[in-house]
Amino acid sequence: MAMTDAHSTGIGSWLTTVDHKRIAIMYFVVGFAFLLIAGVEGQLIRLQLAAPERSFLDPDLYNQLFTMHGTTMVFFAGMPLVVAFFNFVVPLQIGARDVAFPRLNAFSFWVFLFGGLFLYASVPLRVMPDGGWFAYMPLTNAEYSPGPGIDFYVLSLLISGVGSIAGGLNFLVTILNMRAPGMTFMRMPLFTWMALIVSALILLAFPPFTVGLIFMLFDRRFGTHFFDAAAGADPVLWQHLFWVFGHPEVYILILPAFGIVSDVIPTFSRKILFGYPVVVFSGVLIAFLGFGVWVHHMFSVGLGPVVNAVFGGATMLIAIPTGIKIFNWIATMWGGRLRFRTAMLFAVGLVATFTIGGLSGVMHSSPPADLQQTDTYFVVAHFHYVLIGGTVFGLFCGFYYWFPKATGRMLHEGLGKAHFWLSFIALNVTFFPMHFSGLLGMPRRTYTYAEGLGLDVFNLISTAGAFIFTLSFVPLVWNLWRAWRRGEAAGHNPWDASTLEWTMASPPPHYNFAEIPAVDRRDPLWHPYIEPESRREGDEPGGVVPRQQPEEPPEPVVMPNPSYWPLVLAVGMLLMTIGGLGSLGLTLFGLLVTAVGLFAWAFEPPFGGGVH
Amino acid sequence: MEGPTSTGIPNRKLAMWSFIGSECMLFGTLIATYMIYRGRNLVPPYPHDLLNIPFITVTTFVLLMSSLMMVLALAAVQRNDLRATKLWLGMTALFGLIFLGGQYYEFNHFVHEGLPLSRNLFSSTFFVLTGTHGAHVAGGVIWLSTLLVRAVQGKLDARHAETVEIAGLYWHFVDVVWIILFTLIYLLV
Amino acid sequence: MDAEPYLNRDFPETHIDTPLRRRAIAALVLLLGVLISQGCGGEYPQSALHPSSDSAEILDRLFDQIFWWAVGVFVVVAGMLIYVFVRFRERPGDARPKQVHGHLLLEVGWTLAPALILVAIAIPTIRAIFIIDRSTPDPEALVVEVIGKQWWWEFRYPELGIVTANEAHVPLGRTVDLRLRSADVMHSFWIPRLAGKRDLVPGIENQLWFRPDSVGVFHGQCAEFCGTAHALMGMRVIVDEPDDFERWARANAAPALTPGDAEARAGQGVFMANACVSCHAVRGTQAMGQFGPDLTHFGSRLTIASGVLENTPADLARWLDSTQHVKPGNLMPEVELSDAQVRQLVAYLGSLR
Amino acid sequence: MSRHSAESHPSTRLYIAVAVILAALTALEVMVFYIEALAPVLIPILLVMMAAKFALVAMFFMHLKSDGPVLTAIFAWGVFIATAIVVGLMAIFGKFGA
Repeated sequence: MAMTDAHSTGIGSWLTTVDHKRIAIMYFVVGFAFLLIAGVEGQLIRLQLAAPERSFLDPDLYNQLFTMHGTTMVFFAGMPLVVAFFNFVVPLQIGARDVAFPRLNAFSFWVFLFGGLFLYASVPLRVMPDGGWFAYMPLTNAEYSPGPGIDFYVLSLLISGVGSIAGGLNFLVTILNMRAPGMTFMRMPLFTWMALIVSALILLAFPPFTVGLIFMLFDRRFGTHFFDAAAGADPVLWQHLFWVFGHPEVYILILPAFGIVSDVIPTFSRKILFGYPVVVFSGVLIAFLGFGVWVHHMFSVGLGPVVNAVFGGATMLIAIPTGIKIFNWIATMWGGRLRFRTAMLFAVGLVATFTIGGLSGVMHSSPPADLQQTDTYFVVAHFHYVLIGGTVFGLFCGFYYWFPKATGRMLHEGLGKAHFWLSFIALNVTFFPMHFSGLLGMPRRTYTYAEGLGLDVFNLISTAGAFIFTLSFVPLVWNLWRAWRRGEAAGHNPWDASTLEWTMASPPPHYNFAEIPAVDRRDPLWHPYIEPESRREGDEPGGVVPRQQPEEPPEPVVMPNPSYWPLVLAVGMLLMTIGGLGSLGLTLFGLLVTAVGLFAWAFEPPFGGGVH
Repeated sequence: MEGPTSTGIPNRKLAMWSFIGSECMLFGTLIATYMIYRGRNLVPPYPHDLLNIPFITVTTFVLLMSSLMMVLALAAVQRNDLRATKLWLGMTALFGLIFLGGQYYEFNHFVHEGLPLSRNLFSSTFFVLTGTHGAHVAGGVIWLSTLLVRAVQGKLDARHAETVEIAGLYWHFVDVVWIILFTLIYLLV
Repeated sequence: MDAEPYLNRDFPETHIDTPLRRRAIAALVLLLGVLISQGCGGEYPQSALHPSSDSAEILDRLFDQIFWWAVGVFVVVAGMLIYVFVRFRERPGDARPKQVHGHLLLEVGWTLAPALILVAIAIPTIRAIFIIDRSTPDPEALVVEVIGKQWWWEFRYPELGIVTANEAHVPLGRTVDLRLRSADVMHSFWIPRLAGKRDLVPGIENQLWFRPDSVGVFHGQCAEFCGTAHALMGMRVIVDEPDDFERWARANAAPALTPGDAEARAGQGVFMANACVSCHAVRGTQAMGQFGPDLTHFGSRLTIASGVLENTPADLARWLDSTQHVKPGNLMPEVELSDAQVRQLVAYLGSLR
Repeated sequence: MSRHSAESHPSTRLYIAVAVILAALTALEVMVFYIEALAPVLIPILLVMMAAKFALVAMFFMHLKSDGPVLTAIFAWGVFIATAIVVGLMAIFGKFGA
């Protein structure tokens, strides 16, 4: 019964799947759709700003668009795409058959999806939130934002936050507990390492945001006074809670990209990662410091010289581990045999553009200098260099790298390179001029700007760049279509890479590993190439590493059962969320559904049926 | 598939501890808010007008003792003593219920004394902080009750000791949080 | 879509990247040239790079220092990257490269070097923080209260008894000590050429100071998103010669002038008979509304509606006619007025010099 | 660590001892609260006792003492970051001194 489930491809099999690879595909498809939607929103913003004093968008619509653009990119495009890679790659890299909690994994996906759909339900209803993704109080309280728009923001982020925390929990346990025999921490691939760090970040960063959102919801709905200056509260507290979460969130988005690049650069340089332990620990350090720098988003609030000096200093410290990573990547390439496949181009593109974003970051780590930069287009330039030049390039890098593994088909190199160069040019054409427009006096979140401020040319160039961005998706989509129609077969290890996911067929069988591999070194697939003198202590020179997985499992494999209950649970939470807009009855009904789903889940046998 | 794990710690137990780590941040943020706003309340009633320390000491004691019941239940199930398991699980849930009853009484009393949720800064921070804790206790009581039902049905024995242990971890954590709240809210007014 | 036929061809793997890269580099160089030539010339009334006060000068000098460090680091990194690309590109027949695990000295080096650069940045930073982030030490400073409101600025001079909106006059060479408050949501006060930003936070009084070093009209605007008309929450700070400032202060401390000509007098009647008075104050008349800008000396201002329009009779008529069109979302209701009434109001408001 | 050693399980006595200490500490906390003379040092005394109770429950009831370093590390990490955020926020809001 369950055996057929594992192989069937009907709609029911997708609704009940607990296979991390299928969940990864769903995360990817939905995240990519949201990326496109948010990209269109960004394109509309650029159209409005192409020239001064345009009236293409009215101010309310503009404010809604930039709110939706930011919120969607961070929570419904960036994070799910990151999690898609966690899902697909991590179990394969550590030699596991699935994640630690397959049903919880499905649940995470469904609540994320429902959170996104709920947010976008505000579009046809024409009540999109308009307080910015940062939603500063008191502008977002019931007095200044009376409609339901902000409630859509609050509730959708609350529900999708539940999915994020569940996902963080899942991957933390998966990586700590599900590693193949011999896969010690210091033998884990870098992407897995960064996934581990990011999981911990998610677990620690989301609760403060959840609490802030609950305060906001209560202030709006139940008349509490968490951010009410008239009652003695300080609305700045919202900013603290938001950025205590918001800054680690930046690292949640960037560290996985660092991890991807740290796996890709060695592969296409044919050289093991330079300074592996240093790269790992610099990632840990970045994550740790990430909790101590949130005030650098608030230097203009007026918290006093001591607070600003402390947080400015802490922020500068982050430049050190970040720089270490960049130098180690360059050192990895140094002396290598560089193959400029598309994935490698995106990896190198990341190193170049992230450096620019990092350096402008250093510029506003200095609180006085930041007073001229914060809330201007200079900052917009900075974080787009970081989030596109870093996160998005990293994700594309991973996409081109693991696509053959996931689908069994090769992508076309020419189209891939066209995609890279178009997006690389677009990034720089769109966002480089914003450094100038920002410093010359253009604040963020303004739907228009006056003539005569000298900002016209920069904005026009930025808008032109945005068009190139849109164009850059043409070769990507073309490439996907082409791969689907007539992509060449990928084989087990098309890039001659060094980690475990390349030991099996592409796409991997649903049980991943016919035989759980034993690992006795880093880069196990390369050990014949690694000269004895560069082997590390503990590496056995003649150690046996399975080069290729057998066709069929020699012993029966027990796989987790598919289940409807994660979906039911998520539906229950969605109903509660919708009820949060003002229907207590619906909330209670949703609670009931959630409870039913939870009990049924708890008493359903997770394993047993699916023997392969 | 639940074979030996890399760390030797069962998956679910590791997950519960990680969740508890995450919950530290949740309560930490709530506590930080309460502490920041302490003494900033502008509208009466004020904390010292209402907080009844002898009463809350009693319910605190009850919750502390429920933690003892919980470890005894775990010890019982580990040695497959089902009678004791049922007894101690039942006692734990009962003590949890008594604590919740005390909290219900306290909230009700406050509202009657003119402190509904939306009254002032104190009511906002107090009710949301202690209410979040109370919701955790309520969830724990439901969880323990299902375990109790399983035990009565005879479906809970030493093989399920891990399940009881994980519920226990959650329960003790909720207790630990109350240890902090009791001191910070009631004794440091 | 016109890229399609071009992309439709099946390229051999290395075909596309060389010419395209060269073109890309050429485009970038061209772009940089345009940008730099743009950034250095021209008129930028709201620029952070053209400081006109001691305070803005400190920020600009600090930015310059950090900027050049950043450029230096970028040149090093980019140089290494380019060298690596050219030198270590795989060529047919290459053997596997020598595998290197790491190099302690190098790691220490590229940890210490950035750390030293950061120290070089941190020292002037901290020095600047303890100048900028404190209240002004100058006891002679001119105190101006700034109250941010959706979506305009109120300026009060407690020592001089002046209340005005969206335009503050200050004397050349004297420190200005701003006390910033908000009447509703978060705003941020930003006159780039005079000072860095400082937020206006409900329930808190913030401070900001600067001593202007040249005469002129300086543009600024709200820099913290504050709702619908956030983009149109502009302001001007006019730095006068001390004598001119004295004259302005004397005139603005006085109650409103009684209009001389008949049209303006009629306009006063319209003003007093309509909803205007419930929001606007004209000192010396029965108009004492507090919600909107004080109009006592409206005629002496340069702009209307916090910098949206020039203060000309034609623009003022436009504003009175269709406020919601000129500044969508603003809180001044559109009052039904006949053309004649608009003309009279324009005359009246223009006479309030 | 025999699981079948019936009633007088050694751990049972340990648990009861811990519970007695917890109860005593709670009583002590409330007493201290009512003793006027201790008012100036009330805060540190209460915080120390709170931390002691916290540690007792975590170490013995939650078995961190015997369960090994991984779980302790995970928990300690959460407690550390949370405490740092609480203290940091309180400091920013001027809750210490001033």
